[in-house]
Amino acid sequence: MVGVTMFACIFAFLLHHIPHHIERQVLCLPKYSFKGGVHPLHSQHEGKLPTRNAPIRDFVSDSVVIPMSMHLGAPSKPCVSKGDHVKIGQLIGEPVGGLGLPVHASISGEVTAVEPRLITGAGPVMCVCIQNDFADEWVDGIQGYGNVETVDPALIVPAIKAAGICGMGGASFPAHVKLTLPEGKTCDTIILNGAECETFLTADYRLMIEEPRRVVDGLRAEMRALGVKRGVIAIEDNKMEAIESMRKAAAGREGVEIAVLRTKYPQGGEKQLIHAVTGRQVPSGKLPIEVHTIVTNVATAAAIADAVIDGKPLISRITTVTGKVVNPSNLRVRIGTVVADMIGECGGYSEEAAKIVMGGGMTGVCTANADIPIAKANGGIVVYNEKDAKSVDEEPCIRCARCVQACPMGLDPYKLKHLCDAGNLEGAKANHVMDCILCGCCSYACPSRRWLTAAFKNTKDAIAAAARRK
Amino acid sequence: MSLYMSTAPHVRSPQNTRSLMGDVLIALAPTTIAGIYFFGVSAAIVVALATASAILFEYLWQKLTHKTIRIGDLSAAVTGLLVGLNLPPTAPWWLPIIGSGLAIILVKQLFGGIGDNFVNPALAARGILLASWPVRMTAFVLPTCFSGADATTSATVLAGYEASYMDMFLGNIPGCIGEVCKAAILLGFLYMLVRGVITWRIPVTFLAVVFVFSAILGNDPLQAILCGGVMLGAVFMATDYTTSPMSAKGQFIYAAGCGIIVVIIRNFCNYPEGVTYAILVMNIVTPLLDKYVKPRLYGRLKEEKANG
Amino acid sequence: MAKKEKTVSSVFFNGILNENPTLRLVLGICPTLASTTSASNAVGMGLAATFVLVGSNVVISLLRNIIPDKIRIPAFVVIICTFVTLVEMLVKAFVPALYASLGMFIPLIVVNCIILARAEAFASKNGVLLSAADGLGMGAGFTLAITVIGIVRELLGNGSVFGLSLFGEGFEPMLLSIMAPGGFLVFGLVLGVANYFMNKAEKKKTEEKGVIRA
Amino acid sequence: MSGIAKVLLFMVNCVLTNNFIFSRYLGNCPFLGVSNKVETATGMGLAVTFVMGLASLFTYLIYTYILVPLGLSYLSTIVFILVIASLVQIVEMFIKKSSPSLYKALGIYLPLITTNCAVLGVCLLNIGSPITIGGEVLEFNLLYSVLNGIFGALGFLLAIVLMAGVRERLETSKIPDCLKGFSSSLIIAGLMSVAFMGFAGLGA
Repeated sequence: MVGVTMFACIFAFLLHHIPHHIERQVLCLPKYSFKGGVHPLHSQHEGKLPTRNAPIRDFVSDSVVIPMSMHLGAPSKPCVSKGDHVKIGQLIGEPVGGLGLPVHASISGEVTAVEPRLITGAGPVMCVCIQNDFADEWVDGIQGYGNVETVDPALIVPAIKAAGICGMGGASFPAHVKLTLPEGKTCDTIILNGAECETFLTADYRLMIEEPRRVVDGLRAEMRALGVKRGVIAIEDNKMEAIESMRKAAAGREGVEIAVLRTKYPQGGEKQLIHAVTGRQVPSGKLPIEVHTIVTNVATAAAIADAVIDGKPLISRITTVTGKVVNPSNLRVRIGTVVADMIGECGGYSEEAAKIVMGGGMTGVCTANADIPIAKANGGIVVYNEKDAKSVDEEPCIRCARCVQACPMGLDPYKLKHLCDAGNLEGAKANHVMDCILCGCCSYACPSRRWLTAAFKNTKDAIAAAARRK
Repeated sequence: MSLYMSTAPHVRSPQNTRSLMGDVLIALAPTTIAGIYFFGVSAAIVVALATASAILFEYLWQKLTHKTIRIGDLSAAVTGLLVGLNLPPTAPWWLPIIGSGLAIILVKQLFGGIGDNFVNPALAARGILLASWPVRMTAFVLPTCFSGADATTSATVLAGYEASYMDMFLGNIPGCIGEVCKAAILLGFLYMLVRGVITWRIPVTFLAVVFVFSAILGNDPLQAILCGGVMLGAVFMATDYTTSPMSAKGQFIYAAGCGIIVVIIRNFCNYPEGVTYAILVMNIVTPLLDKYVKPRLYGRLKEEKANG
Repeated sequence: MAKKEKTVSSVFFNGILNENPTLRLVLGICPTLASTTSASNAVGMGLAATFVLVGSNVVISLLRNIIPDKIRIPAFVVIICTFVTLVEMLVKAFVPALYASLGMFIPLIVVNCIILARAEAFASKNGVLLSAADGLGMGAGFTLAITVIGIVRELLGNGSVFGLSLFGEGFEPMLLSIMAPGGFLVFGLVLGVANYFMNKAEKKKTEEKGVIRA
Repeated sequence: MSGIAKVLLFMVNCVLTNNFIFSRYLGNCPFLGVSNKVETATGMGLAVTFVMGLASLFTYLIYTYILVPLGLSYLSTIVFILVIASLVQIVEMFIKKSSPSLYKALGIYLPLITTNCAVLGVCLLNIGSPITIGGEVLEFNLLYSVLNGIFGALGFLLAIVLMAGVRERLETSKIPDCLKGFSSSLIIAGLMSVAFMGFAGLGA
């Protein structure tokens, strides 16, 4: 009798603590997914709890610092100077080169400086600083096409370009370039990335719940621009509210469907997403268009809808501010808002900040201070305390194979790490280091706390630099 | 305000080497307790000596060679405990000490310490002990269960002792301290599965192959997996991270190889039991499996087909 | 640095210490493993190999100007083989117990790399006296090294040295030591210990040199 | 026991139980010297297999039909080594002419084989004492001599490839300085030999 009770207790305890990998295997129906991956911060609901139910809140700061380089491509050329008065939506940076994008004023007021400033992950970049006059005056001539279903498809991409839209999920690739098919390529599916698999971030989630129509309109605009018949909005299965909301908004829209993805990081990685939704694999070193697919973020789609319907340029975005702040929130901020102002809006630090990361826990970039501005692709700010920020010492690899099982690209991270540490660029290349998507799964999973992703990033940079020198 | 700067990722899994090894120790607890229950104080002494000396050897080696002292990662404790569980309860005091010494110094530290040994330390030590002191290593007795009775020498099930399936499952049979109680081993297996310490692949494949291959050769398949050290080996030894393959496919091949060799040794070789040697042989094959059996690379399907 | 003048004694001690064929050059692994199951076997193998080494070195040194360069290797092999056959017959006739325990490893002295290596590297380039000293030194180095290994293995595996029991009745020998794996393990460990001391000595030497230069 | 079963048992015995490296101490120089990389180890192993098969064939024929009738069996060592040396030469020339690609793969290993004691060893074993297979005493005849050569060499191939795999894996390990090189290789070989002891009695 005692034995039976003991067993029952043990089983009850175990059941209570069933980890995700078994739960997924045993309890879940098959859903769209990919091989590998991890469940970061699973026991803490991916760190999303504090902001999951925080509605989007508008925040307009006293001043903004608008970098001229917020997209992949040559920095734009400032076309205003100190002392000028600008209105919202006014062009302040002209596009340069093939991947160039225009930059617009996000508030109205006086230009206080045009000078180099530090921004996330890069050295000083030319920035236009504007002091807000709170007149909230839009520039003249803002004119949209009213409806995405009736607009002439040929006008859509130029409108997107004029609005200065780049990928808002983090990659910051100019959207109009993505939506221009290269010679001889065809596209049959556009996927909207609403997976938001990154830890801590809930900006896309709130967007899909509160403004689903913008997202669907954006998708339709993209589909019509390219004449694509199938549009898929892909959302992870832990975001049921968003799925419901998007389903409602998509009802009756031509060719739009919702794909429910298994919750797993990096489900929102472009290559993983394409594989999960279409079953196709993007060949190594190629772009998604190779497999007739284009992936854009849901926030990008919403911005596209604004550009096409109202003719509004990209001047604001939704950003999650969370971690050790008093009041974690999802803020709709103007592009160029300074991090410190946003943290202030969220009630300030709740503990002494030891690390501020732009982006989520898996791929975010550290900042040296809180005086840097929000760019078009920054979806989150996470503040860490001393305990969580402290970097840990590497221990010897115990060959537990967790990195191999976690790698969504099918690489051998443990082996690559040895090669990278030895500075063997050729060996690393031969073991496909260039295929690494720097998702961080291996580093996350490693029980010896080895800096795998960091080593791969350095090696990839070194190989790319060597290739440029040639 | 001075901020830490580091590259992504900024969050790490709660599992670390110490927690994993700690979980293995917890998973081994039922097995150890069952062994002590069946074989009495002498078994407790063997297990304690093996564990303590393994930790001591690791500490001394790292101290003498001026290396970081890593006994805190508990891997030495796991190795020592496994050495102890793989000994017969009648082992004299020096046998577990020599075993742990060989496991820690010869097999593990001489190749660079944790993660660098290419065969399972506990098993290699057992293999050496078995070859060196064959009589001592096979001096098995019937369980006494603290009844106060004198231990009666007996052969194991594989060497002719008759026992019911229930006795074999619960552990009421002669054998090594840790291998007799299958119920306890399965409990430990379940715990490790739930805690995500190991996957099911190696143990399940190992046991399934032994079951099927034994049946093909006309042995009693249920007895084949319930007697000897197969279950202890499949759950706790073959799953050793450092010496088992990395990829899922490699793990299946490795486990199947272990199973086949166990049955071959039991049926055709001099030794009545071959789990130790089977796992050691497959440990040696592991580097080749890691080299040639790899996970499929994303996005390289077409290219490989075109080239191949 | 100018090369030191070769003398008979320097050549002899070179074979024992700096270029010990077993512990420094790691040649002739098979006979080392096979003959070290006991100290006396090791001495027997060592003496047999020394005999062949000295004999072949002397003869090759004598004939070094006669043998054409192109066929020198086959010629060396034939000379070595002659001595090996001689040793084989001698051992068979006078020490049958040793012959039984070493078995085919006596004829296999032919392919012991030490002997061919010394013929090629030393005897074919030096005079008779030096070659004899080299053979003797190399042989002594080989014999010493394998005797040490033999003593360790016999001590562990049988509790005795040269057949003399050391630990008495209570000692339970570690049988593995005189089995096949034991050979590899003990040889590897002895080699490691030798390396440890040699590395230490070399480090000291270079440090001293550094002091002098400074 | 049927002939085929006996041959099969003999093969398994040659490869696993009486492995040249792990239980006979033959061929250790190339085993330790040419086992840095799996690819080169495979090349060496294949070259040895080729030569050992041929050498077993020729030396057995010469011994049985020339040396024994003439009463010259005491010359076996010298005759065998000459046969092996010339065989290696001929094989080298033959491969060079007939298959340049094979020569490229095996060429560099061939000269080394002359001093591989496994080759001379197998020839001496073939004229030596009988062995037990499947409970029956077996005198070496032509078939078993050649099989002994080929499968003994395949055992060598297995050992050297496994060794190379382990050594490649240990390249990044933190082996103490004084054990680097031959010393650690010997300890690896020792532990591998322990593992192979499990096959003791297989086929006997």
